[in-house]
Amino acid sequence: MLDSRHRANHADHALAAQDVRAAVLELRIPEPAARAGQPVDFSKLKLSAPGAVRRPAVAAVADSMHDLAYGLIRVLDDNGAAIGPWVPELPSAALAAGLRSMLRTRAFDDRMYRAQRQGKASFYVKCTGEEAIAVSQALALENTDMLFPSYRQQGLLIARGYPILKMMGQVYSNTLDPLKGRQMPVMYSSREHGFFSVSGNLGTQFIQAVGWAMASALSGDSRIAASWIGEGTTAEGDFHYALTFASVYRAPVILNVVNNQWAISSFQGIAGGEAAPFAARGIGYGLPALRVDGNDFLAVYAVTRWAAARARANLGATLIEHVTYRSEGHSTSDDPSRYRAADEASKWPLGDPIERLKRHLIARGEWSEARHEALQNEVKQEIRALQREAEASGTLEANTTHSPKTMFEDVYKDMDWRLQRQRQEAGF
Amino acid sequence: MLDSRHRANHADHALAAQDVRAAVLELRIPEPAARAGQPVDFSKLKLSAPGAVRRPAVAAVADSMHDLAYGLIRVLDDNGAAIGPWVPELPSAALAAGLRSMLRTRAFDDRMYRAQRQGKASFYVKCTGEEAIAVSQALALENTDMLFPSYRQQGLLIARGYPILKMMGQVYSNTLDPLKGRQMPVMYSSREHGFFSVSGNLGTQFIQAVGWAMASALSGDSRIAASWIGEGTTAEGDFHYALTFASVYRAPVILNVVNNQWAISSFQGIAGGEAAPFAARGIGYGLPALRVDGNDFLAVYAVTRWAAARARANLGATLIEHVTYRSEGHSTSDDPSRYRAADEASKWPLGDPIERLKRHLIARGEWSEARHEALQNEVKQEIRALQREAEASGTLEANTTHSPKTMFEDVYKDMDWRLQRQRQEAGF
Amino acid sequence: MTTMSMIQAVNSAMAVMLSRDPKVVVFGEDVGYFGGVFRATEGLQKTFGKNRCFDTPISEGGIVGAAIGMGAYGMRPVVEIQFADYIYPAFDQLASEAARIRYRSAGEFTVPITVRSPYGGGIFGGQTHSQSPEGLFTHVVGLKVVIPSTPYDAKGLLISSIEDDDPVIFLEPKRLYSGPFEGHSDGAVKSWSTHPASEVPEGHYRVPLGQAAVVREGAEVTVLAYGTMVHVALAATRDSGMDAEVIDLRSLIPLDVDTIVKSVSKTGRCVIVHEATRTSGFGAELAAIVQKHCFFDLEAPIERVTGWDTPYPHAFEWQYFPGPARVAEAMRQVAAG
Amino acid sequence: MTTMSMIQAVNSAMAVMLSRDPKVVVFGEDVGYFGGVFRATEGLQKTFGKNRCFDTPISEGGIVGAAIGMGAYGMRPVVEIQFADYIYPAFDQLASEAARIRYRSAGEFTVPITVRSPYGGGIFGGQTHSQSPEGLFTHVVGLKVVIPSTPYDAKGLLISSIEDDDPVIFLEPKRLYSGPFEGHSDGAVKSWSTHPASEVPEGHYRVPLGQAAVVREGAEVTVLAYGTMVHVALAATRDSGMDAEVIDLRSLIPLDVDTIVKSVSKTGRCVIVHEATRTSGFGAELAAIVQKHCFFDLEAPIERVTGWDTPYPHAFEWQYFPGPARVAEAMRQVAAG
Ligand SMILES: Cc1ncc(C[n+]2csc(CCOP(=O)(O)OP(=O)(O)O)c2C)c(N)n1
Ligand SMILES: Cc1ncc(C[n+]2csc(CCOP(=O)(O)OP(=O)(O)O)c2C)c(N)n1
Ligand SMILES: [Mg+2]
Ligand SMILES: [Mg+2]
Repeated sequence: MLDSRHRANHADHALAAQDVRAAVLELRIPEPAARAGQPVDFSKLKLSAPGAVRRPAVAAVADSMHDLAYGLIRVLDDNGAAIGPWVPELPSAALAAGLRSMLRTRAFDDRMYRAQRQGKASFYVKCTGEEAIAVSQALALENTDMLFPSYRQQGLLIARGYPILKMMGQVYSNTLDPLKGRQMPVMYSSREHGFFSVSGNLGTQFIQAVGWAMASALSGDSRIAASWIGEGTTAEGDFHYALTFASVYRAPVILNVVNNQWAISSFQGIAGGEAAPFAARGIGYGLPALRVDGNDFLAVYAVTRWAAARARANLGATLIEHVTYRSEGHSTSDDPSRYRAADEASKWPLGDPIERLKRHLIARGEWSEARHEALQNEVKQEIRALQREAEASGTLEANTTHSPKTMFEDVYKDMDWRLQRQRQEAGF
Repeated sequence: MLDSRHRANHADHALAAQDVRAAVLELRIPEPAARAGQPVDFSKLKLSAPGAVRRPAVAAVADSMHDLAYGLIRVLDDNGAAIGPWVPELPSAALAAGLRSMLRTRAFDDRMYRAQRQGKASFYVKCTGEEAIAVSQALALENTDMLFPSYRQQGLLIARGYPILKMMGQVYSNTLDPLKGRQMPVMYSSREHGFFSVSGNLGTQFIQAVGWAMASALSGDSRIAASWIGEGTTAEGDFHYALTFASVYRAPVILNVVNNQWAISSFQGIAGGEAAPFAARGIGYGLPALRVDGNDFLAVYAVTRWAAARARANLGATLIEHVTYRSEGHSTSDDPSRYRAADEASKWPLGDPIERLKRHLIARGEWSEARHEALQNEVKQEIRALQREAEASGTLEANTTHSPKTMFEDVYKDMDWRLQRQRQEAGF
Repeated sequence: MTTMSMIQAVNSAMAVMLSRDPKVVVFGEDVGYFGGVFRATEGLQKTFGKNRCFDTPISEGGIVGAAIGMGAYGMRPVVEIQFADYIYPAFDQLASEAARIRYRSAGEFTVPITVRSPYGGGIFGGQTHSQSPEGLFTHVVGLKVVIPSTPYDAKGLLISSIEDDDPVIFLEPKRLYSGPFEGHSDGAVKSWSTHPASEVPEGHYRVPLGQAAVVREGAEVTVLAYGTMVHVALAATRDSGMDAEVIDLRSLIPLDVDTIVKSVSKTGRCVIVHEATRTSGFGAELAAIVQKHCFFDLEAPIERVTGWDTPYPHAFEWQYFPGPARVAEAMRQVAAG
Repeated sequence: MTTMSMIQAVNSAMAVMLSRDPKVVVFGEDVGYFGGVFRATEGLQKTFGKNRCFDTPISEGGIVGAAIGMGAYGMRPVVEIQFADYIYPAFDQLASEAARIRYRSAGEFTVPITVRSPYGGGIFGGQTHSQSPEGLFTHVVGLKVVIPSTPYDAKGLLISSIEDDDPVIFLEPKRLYSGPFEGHSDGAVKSWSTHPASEVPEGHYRVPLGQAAVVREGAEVTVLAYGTMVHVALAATRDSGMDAEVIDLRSLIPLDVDTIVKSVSKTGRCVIVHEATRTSGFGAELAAIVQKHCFFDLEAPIERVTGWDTPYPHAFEWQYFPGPARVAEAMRQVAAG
């Protein structure tokens, strides 16, 4: 574990005098270690060895654990063994369920991506390489806890058992779409599954989750909230609002920053990830701040349970930075080969979350390559069958949507005269 | 110096098990230690002894000095002696000039406050008890450095030699008002004095200052920027934007948070000052973060020189929290006896900045009570004379303002047809 | 029935709703212990406890964002933005979120929040304590916009707003908090006590959203107004001696188009009055609607009397404020046209 | 002269200004190395260096706030907001600061910034990638609002905006980036190459702000439009066979009121077209102005053809979009009225 606070002041020699000044000022504009065509370089990425980071008591004061924002909580080692203080108690059945959900998520992403490429949907966003975060956290939380996700947490819905058919309906904007064709693909919503309507505006859900958690606490409820944003999105005001309100009111909420290294074409340094890890943002608000290996299913589970226990015990919010990697393009509108080294994904030092959980299960003696392959095939078949079923209800291209009449509904609870007349004008 | 990170995890015993949960959640709503009618209690205020906080080298890495966000940099002890590593090199003449500026600021505030009470101005804001911050920082910076203040930094203008007569003209909105009656009192602006137009909207200037500093660096200039906001204002998005941009681009800017304990009726805990000091916000962005005794003229000077040297050496921004106390009401529209203990100001443990600098100068053998009284009287006479002169050009009541015709100017560089016709319509 | 000023009526509406509905919660800057800089929430924390009425950080975006989350939980937050001029940091949460969540979730999640804020000039607040931003919010589909002009309406409309299942921007004319200001800047300050609409029931009642009030019937010209300008329009009517029909819109969205059209069809002449800057203010929408629906009845161009297209200047408050003289002049012009 | 698409013209304007004026600097989300998600800044970083064109954090409020500070320093920042739908977090910095600083400092400080942003629908972007927020900004005094409809105008207007000493909101119709889209959703995508206004000088030139263009002269009805809707209006004219006078406003603030009034006085009929939601859109202001200035010439009520008062629905893009059929229908109605 590297705690940068304990590093020597290695730059001290440079400027001891009080008033040394540069002849001219210069602006520093951050650059990633590698651009397209350059050799991959992850040497700046701060890692800790699996098992190396300590686990404070759930009720420890936030100011006693600043080091955790700079370390990296990891449980799985390279051989698939679970080691160290953060090893969670998780029965193999639960792990197997998690593995299945991750595989379903990945298979679903693959099919929808292809569908978009075939013109059947307008847009799609994969979460490839980041499946452990959503799936493991869904498992670590109660099903009644409320989730305020970004567009890259489809794994939450899948792990909570939301029908993939409906997700496909949403992607295709067809008659199966519960959102009646109103939203772009991937902007799911399910009140029943405690999954808040995904916004196309980055960051807004972070403070909303805090508000929800405040309401739960005000109501003497026992449910907590969780929210997810990308590392790029931390630069929005909503991030600051969320941390401030969460700190002031000790709101029962888990605030997750998914640091997948990229925000479209901008590397995490453009969001301020070079000067300090995103987890460290929590320190200044007096919040516990954990930095975790986001590709380590067990580590993600363990920190989430820890944070949830804290929240449920009226000890307030936790900020969690999940260190992961966006293996694919930002979305179907993106081509990452324009701005980053082509082999970055394959050289990502924290591996693939599915591979790593598989290896762990095998090491545990509960799984095998053969069973894994069988499961993978089963899941692919399932998703393919669902896709056929979904497409029978239409695709964007085939244009079998709800009646355009519905376009005028739900602007308000009741349609006002404007909308009524406009609907007439529109001829529906 | 108390570094809370090194405190024992005293709450650890409470919840060792992973999943302890409260039967019901509760929301915590912060309360100040004392309200009106209750005994003053500053026991929660974290102080360090004068001279106790270390002084890192100007070029030390930010992550090597997190402790400075939790300590309190102080130079002057109770006897007026200057002690410890932060004692600045400041000739007595400079200190005397500082003392004079503080006295002028206070006298000016007193006269304008009374003028408002007499109906001669619509509004006024005093900075009583906080004079050291603006005046000392003005002294510590170059006159060419650019200032982005809030409404409580009139001391900057006074210390830079801006004519108090003009300030009065602005307060009275009379013909002396350089802002042509357009702005409420105290919203000064002086390009010539490097003092940016004060906004009535809290916080906006913080990121603007960063932008100015970025421009200076982009231009290969040597001038740096500084900005001030109140602790209450740190909850705005602009605070976060400023810290983010300052960190990412290593902008040459000094970001000051004036923690005067109150934001109108809200104590600093409502802004999140209980869970962590405001200085600590800087840690998460990898910025040096200093907490300083804002009523200690020498300490404020020293930290400002330190931060300025850093900025000029292309080492980027510093966040400074000035711990002080708003001795009077928020503004002339406020009555603090409604919400806080009446004697809080007199019991403020860090004393009065003018008294403390006076004591230091006397201890240095450069000053005496008699000379102080004489100076005080001289300053009062000066301000009174200026006030008479200012009022000769009108007061709000007496309504001697610029022509209302000017109301239509400066909306754009050139008046468009709308404004021309509206001016006609208005009959000017 | 009791006599209330507008600020007391606003306070009473919140008190009534806090006691009737445990889901109602009130928060904002300085609204808790202190009771608000205009005293709108005075006594609420003491009566209902800190859990029902509390202070927030100075973070308008945070306040509205948190309220939206609470609304999704099932509460009915009533938040105060200290001055309407400070609502802009919350613009994204209002326009992109509050206004859109019902639609984008196909009704699964709703945002039953009320955002109260004092607006308008007349207190020498300069450009950052005097703005009238209602026009902006009327362009954001999904929001409702309500502006009362009397204590009675303020309470009844605020109760309706709090009970409404959609997000409501509730703008309070600060110049009317303590009396029915008619725009004569040199006149004595009137108090509400002698005004009939200061008779306010202590308990629960509603004034429905979307119903304008014809506050004066007349034949010569229709004057459309809301908030402070209703009183200015009445004063202008008196001062000019004209037989104007004065309509208090009360709610801008939803708009009572029928009452407007009926009146203008009758009078054939229309003056629109608001304090906001002219260009793209709500008066533009009213003019567009009136010219469309009453085209063949109109005998003169519709006139707008508004704040000038400049920021609200501190010292020239009364040269900026669209007072009775300007309104009367427009009425005469329209009647002659 | 060379042939440019609108996105190339926008790019060229920035390149010209970066090379002419060392004070010009370009920044925003993904605009640096990558060249912008719509490729508007492609190659600028490579040509002019990182100090002249760079990436920013995802923080629209921060971007505009920093630009204002740079403007106060003396630079001329040109910032990109990735989609106009994401401009709201910057609303406070735009409305309270950029728009006000010249006024409140009595001209001591100015904000010569240009905020570029793609707006409008037509790419199946749903409600958060399709909005047309221009109406909001036209209500904020102190801001200018410019919207081009051709490559030639885009470059000339953008250069004028960058050179302008006041803050300019420069909205780019994203549907026109690659071709003159006429609103026939099923037609083949046209390219700019055959359009006369794709002939664009490579160097510096200006199209002045505040001058509308009469893009088609006609006698039967005046159609006021801007951005994408100019092409839709022309298509509607062709489709309907009507002799319409089509006016491309080009800049909303300042507005070329003379050209508008002259035309409507001639035709006596007016249709206003925009993609933004109707209520309190800029069309309302146009209607208010036209009815006032052309009252005695108008022979039928002014019609507005606009986006519906709903969010932009993903799947019903073409039912929402005010296409040529709807515009033609309004033209016929107004002509018959
Ligand atoms: C307010 C706002 N600004 C900009 C965008 C455009 N945008 C969509 S995704 C994205 C990148 C987000 O990066 P990050 O937060 O790291 O999340 P990731 O995509 O990596 O999961 C941007 C800039 C937006 N949707 N909303
Ligand atoms: C955006 C915005 N919100 C609210 C206000 C109203 N307001 C003016 S001063 C103030 C308190 C500020 O407190 P603080 O930042 O601590 O500064 P201090 O007055 O103590 O110097 C408030 C809430 C405002 N001016 N701007
Ligand atoms: Mg990312
Ligand atoms: Mg304060």
